[in-house]
Amino acid sequence: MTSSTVTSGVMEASGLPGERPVTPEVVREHNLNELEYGRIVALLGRTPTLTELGIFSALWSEHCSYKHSRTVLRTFPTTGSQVVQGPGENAGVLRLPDGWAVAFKIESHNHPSAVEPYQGAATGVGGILRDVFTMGARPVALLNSLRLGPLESPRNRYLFAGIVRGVGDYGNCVGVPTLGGEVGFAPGYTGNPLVNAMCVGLLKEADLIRAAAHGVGNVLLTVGARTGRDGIHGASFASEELSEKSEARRPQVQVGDPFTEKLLLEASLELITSDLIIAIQDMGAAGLTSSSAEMAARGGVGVEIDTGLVPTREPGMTPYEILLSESQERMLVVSEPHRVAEIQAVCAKWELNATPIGHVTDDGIYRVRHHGLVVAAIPGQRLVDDCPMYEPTAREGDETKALRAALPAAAPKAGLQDALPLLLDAPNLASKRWVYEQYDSTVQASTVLGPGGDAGVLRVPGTAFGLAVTVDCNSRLVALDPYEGGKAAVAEAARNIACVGGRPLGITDCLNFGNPEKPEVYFQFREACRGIADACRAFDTPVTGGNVSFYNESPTGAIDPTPTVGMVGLLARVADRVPSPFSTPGDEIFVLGATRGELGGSAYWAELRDFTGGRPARVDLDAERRLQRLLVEAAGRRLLRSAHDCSEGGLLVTLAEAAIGGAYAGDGLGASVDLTAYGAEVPLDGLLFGEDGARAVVSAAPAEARRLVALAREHGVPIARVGLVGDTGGTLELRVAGQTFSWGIGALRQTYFEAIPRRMQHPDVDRSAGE
Amino acid sequence: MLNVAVVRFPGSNCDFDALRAAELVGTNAYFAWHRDASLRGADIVLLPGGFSYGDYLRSGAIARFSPVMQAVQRHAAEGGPVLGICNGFQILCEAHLLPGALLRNAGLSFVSKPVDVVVERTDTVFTSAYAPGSRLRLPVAHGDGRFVAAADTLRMLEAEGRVVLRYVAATESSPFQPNPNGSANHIAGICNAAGTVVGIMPHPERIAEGVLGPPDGLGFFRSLAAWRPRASTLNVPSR
Amino acid sequence: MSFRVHVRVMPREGLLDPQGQAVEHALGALGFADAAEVRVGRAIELEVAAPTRPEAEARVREMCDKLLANPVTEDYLLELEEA
Amino acid sequence: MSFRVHVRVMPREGLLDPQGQAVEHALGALGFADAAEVRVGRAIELEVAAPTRPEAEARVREMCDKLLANPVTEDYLLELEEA
Ligand SMILES: Nc1ncnc2c1ncn2[C@@H]1O[C@H](COP(=O)(O)OP(=O)(O)O)[C@@H](O)[C@H]1O
Ligand SMILES: [Mg+2]
Repeated sequence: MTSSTVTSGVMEASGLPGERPVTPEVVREHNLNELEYGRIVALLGRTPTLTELGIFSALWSEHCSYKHSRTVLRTFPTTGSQVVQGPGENAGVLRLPDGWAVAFKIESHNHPSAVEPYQGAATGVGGILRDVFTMGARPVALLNSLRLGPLESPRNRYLFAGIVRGVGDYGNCVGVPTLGGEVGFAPGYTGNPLVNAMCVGLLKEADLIRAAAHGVGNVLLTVGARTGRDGIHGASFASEELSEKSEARRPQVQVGDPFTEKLLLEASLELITSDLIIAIQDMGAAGLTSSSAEMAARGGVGVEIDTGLVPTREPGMTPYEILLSESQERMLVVSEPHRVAEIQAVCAKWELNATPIGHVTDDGIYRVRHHGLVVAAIPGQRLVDDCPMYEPTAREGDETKALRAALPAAAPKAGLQDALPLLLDAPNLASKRWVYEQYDSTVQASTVLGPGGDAGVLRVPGTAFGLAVTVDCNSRLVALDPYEGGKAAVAEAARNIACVGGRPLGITDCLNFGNPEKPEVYFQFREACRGIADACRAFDTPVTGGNVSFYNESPTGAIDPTPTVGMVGLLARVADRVPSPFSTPGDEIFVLGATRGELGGSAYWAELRDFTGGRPARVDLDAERRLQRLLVEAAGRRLLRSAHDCSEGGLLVTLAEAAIGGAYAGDGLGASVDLTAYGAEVPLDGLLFGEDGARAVVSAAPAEARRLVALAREHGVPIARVGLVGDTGGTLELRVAGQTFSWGIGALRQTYFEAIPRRMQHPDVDRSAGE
Repeated sequence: MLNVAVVRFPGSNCDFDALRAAELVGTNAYFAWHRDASLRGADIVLLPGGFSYGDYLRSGAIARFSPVMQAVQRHAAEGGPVLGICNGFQILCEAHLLPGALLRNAGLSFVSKPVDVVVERTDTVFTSAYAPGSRLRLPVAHGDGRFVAAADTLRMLEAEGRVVLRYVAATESSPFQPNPNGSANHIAGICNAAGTVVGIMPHPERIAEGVLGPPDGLGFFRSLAAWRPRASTLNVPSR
Repeated sequence: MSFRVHVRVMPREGLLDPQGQAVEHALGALGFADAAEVRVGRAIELEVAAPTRPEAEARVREMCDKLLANPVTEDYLLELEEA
Repeated sequence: MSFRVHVRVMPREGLLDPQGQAVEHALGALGFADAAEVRVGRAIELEVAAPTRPEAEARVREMCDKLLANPVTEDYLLELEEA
């Protein structure tokens, strides 16, 4: 059998001459199991052609079908008066004042970044930008969440350097400021780094456009870069001509071209705001196939495209390759036929091609021709919807249970005096200035608070309000207790937003896990999602979209479960924003919230007692919500001069970070703090390093202190005055349990800001070592 | 009202920022497209930051040849003021409207942060609103900001007082490297002999409004708004 | 003995080379329509000490594989001359 | 006739070449202490159509002078082969 021409009316399709026949082996190579393949044959009433098999394998992949996650994702709260667009589109959209709306989304690019850190990370940023501007929104902020193996390994340093450079170069060139992010290091990410990129865009609600094809006879156009053979995963069997030698040379790596992206951005927004098009979608994962099939399914129509019309970078590309290519910087657009010339004119202005490649049909069939020959004909809705869904067994691993019940065995490496500098030198806690200095954070001239604080804040020109953005996840907590860890990720994000004065509005999530077919991984996934859902309900921050990344495993095992939460918040008046470092000598320092001294899963145990275990603090959602409301109201009344939430590292690290000052302050202010009364009943290590939630360290002008205390009481938030902000170049002085500690601010700053650069002095040295 | 043309190349990304800052000080600011042969009667030209033509090959190398740059060359030759910011500075050097070149930062990484600069020359079209010796804190964001020039060119620039901005440490005791990119003589910006063409690496347009922080950059725009063309050229379209 | 080595590190065939495209486009606009297939890579020059030419070459290949070229996205070419 | 041209654009001698220094340092750290005088520039490959070799070379020189190299900071070198 060299080709399969099957007669079944509208669903007739034939293979290309000479292409590989569809055998059980070929089916397996496409990652389709027997159940799935059986369903395909039943649905078509015949054997699929090779092209069709490629299409199914793409759309029924985990990435496109969410087959292992959909049942769990359905439990997320997704509605609320602020929601304009929930999950299901390229990005979620929330309502803002004055007719404005915010579109935002997060996505992973983990595997490509493991193979080629620079291009992998860069194209990750490119993809998420497109997801946002296809909604008609202008990207105004980027964030990124990174996870790597420890920096002691040269390979990890190489990956870290390449990833950061890739993230930076792409966003810098397109001209979107990076306003925040996070970086974490743990052994589980060696060989499997995580790169999650988030984009936030602004639009007028009236300009929102959705990616649904309509109107029989309307035209499909590709816009942007030509299609090459990039990133056609597992496509080795697609073409018989392919020799082993050429296979070895075939680049699997997608190369990003941020310059073309910038043109695509401007052209797309111009097409959308001038009402020239009906729908637009980025050709992301699984390229043309998924964009065309999903747009058709959303509109409940059929489409017919001819891959022979798609502009390619190389001659002789097969329909299989054209459909599955993941070449970057491409869009699929639907328009009325009489608009095509105008669309082409707009694109030409931006130096881009727009090429008609097909049209909308009324028979509901997803039909692909190649120079006329029908190579695929599949019922469109079923192609998108009929992938089997799985709900694997979930069982908590015994190891996790044991770890949670355990206590550290080793004595602390250092006493309290040395513990603080040791913690500030730990890459997980140290300043990430080395990272965010490589990202343009001020382009667009709207950055009110850049990276380095609790959340980024931007103004919207012509309005009074502002947006706060953050991305957070403490994977150590999720690993030890997925449910509480999921809650904690949302709580920390909301706390960060509230600290700068923003009211949390909604989230997007990037769920990075191992192989879901392993019961202990699926347990982590299900429980973390339950935690996220409960927290989002409590805070009224619906989930507007997100991304699932499974199979993050390397020979040494699965990654720590990492459900990253990206959150957007609203400041009614952007001028009320609150920075995180202390700002004025003589201000009074307060701790908001109660401390029980929960050391389970703490950085202190990990860094000073070599122990990653214990039971993480239970997240008190009610206390978190009260704290958030207090912070937002206090900011609005201008009662706060600084606010910094307590998270990894605990109270002492939070105090130290506030005292150290911002990344570009000449010097920090220091502080003198007395915790004798505040923590009388709590063991010293728990008081200083416990990671209880629902806490923040704030400072206020002495004249405002009384009002702040009263407001905290009103909100039912414990408040304790613990000290005074010091003078430039001073010390951090701490009195507690009858002892006095003192640290020079200059030395703490040095430790905190130089920890990562010191380790990254020669980052590019060896890309292979330690593999 | 002064006409201020903000040139947009494909890949410009500080175009809106420059336009907004120019509008803020009450000028009639508008975009000129890279394919335009005319500046539509511009009194002043701004070349904004970004990655013109992707900054492929060398920053500014391709932009220099765009049609609009022929018009900018004429405008400059006739004594018309031009301010190049970041990528605009790189383009001015490539176009030989300013001497020297901007090479990859000495640290080899893109650098985005606030820097402290001192205004050394205040009789240019773009710095007249500052007091001599003013210290400003302005953001930089660039990968290619290391100013280099032949030794005699550098000497000439210094001798003629053509260094407009120079990186300095915030305080005498500041632990920070004042120079973010390894520029020769800590040069952050220079001008032509007449003080009409100015190129700077920092971004004053990003810090020209109080809501974003102390508006140290506003003076560049106040200066240009206060500039008056010679009577003979006032409101005579250049082409 | 000492050798002067020229290494050319070029983007792999089939891989998108946006820089090459931009340069080709710019050359065309400048009236150099006779230039085609432009690709842009890195040129690295170095001196290496080795007893023989083959040993020098082997040594530089090792440098390329380990550091100078990225095997996932780049190919390289060597030229040696006695210094 | 068609020629395949290799252009090497290198930083002017005497000019600080931080990239070359970084590579040299990295090579040293990897145990390649035998590498010295490392400099990093750009390699450009293109095809040019011209009736004769000298004409092709003249044409590419023009491209270099105008666009491919910056005379303030860079020197270039050509190699042509018949394509
Ligand atoms: N990858 C990154 N990209 C941009 N900014 C980052 C990155 N990592 C950290 N930052 C900045 O540093 C700040 C502090 O980081 P972190 O200590 O993780 O914050 P928090 O614990 O408040 O979430 C972040 O809020 C962010 O502004
Ligand atoms: Mg925080």
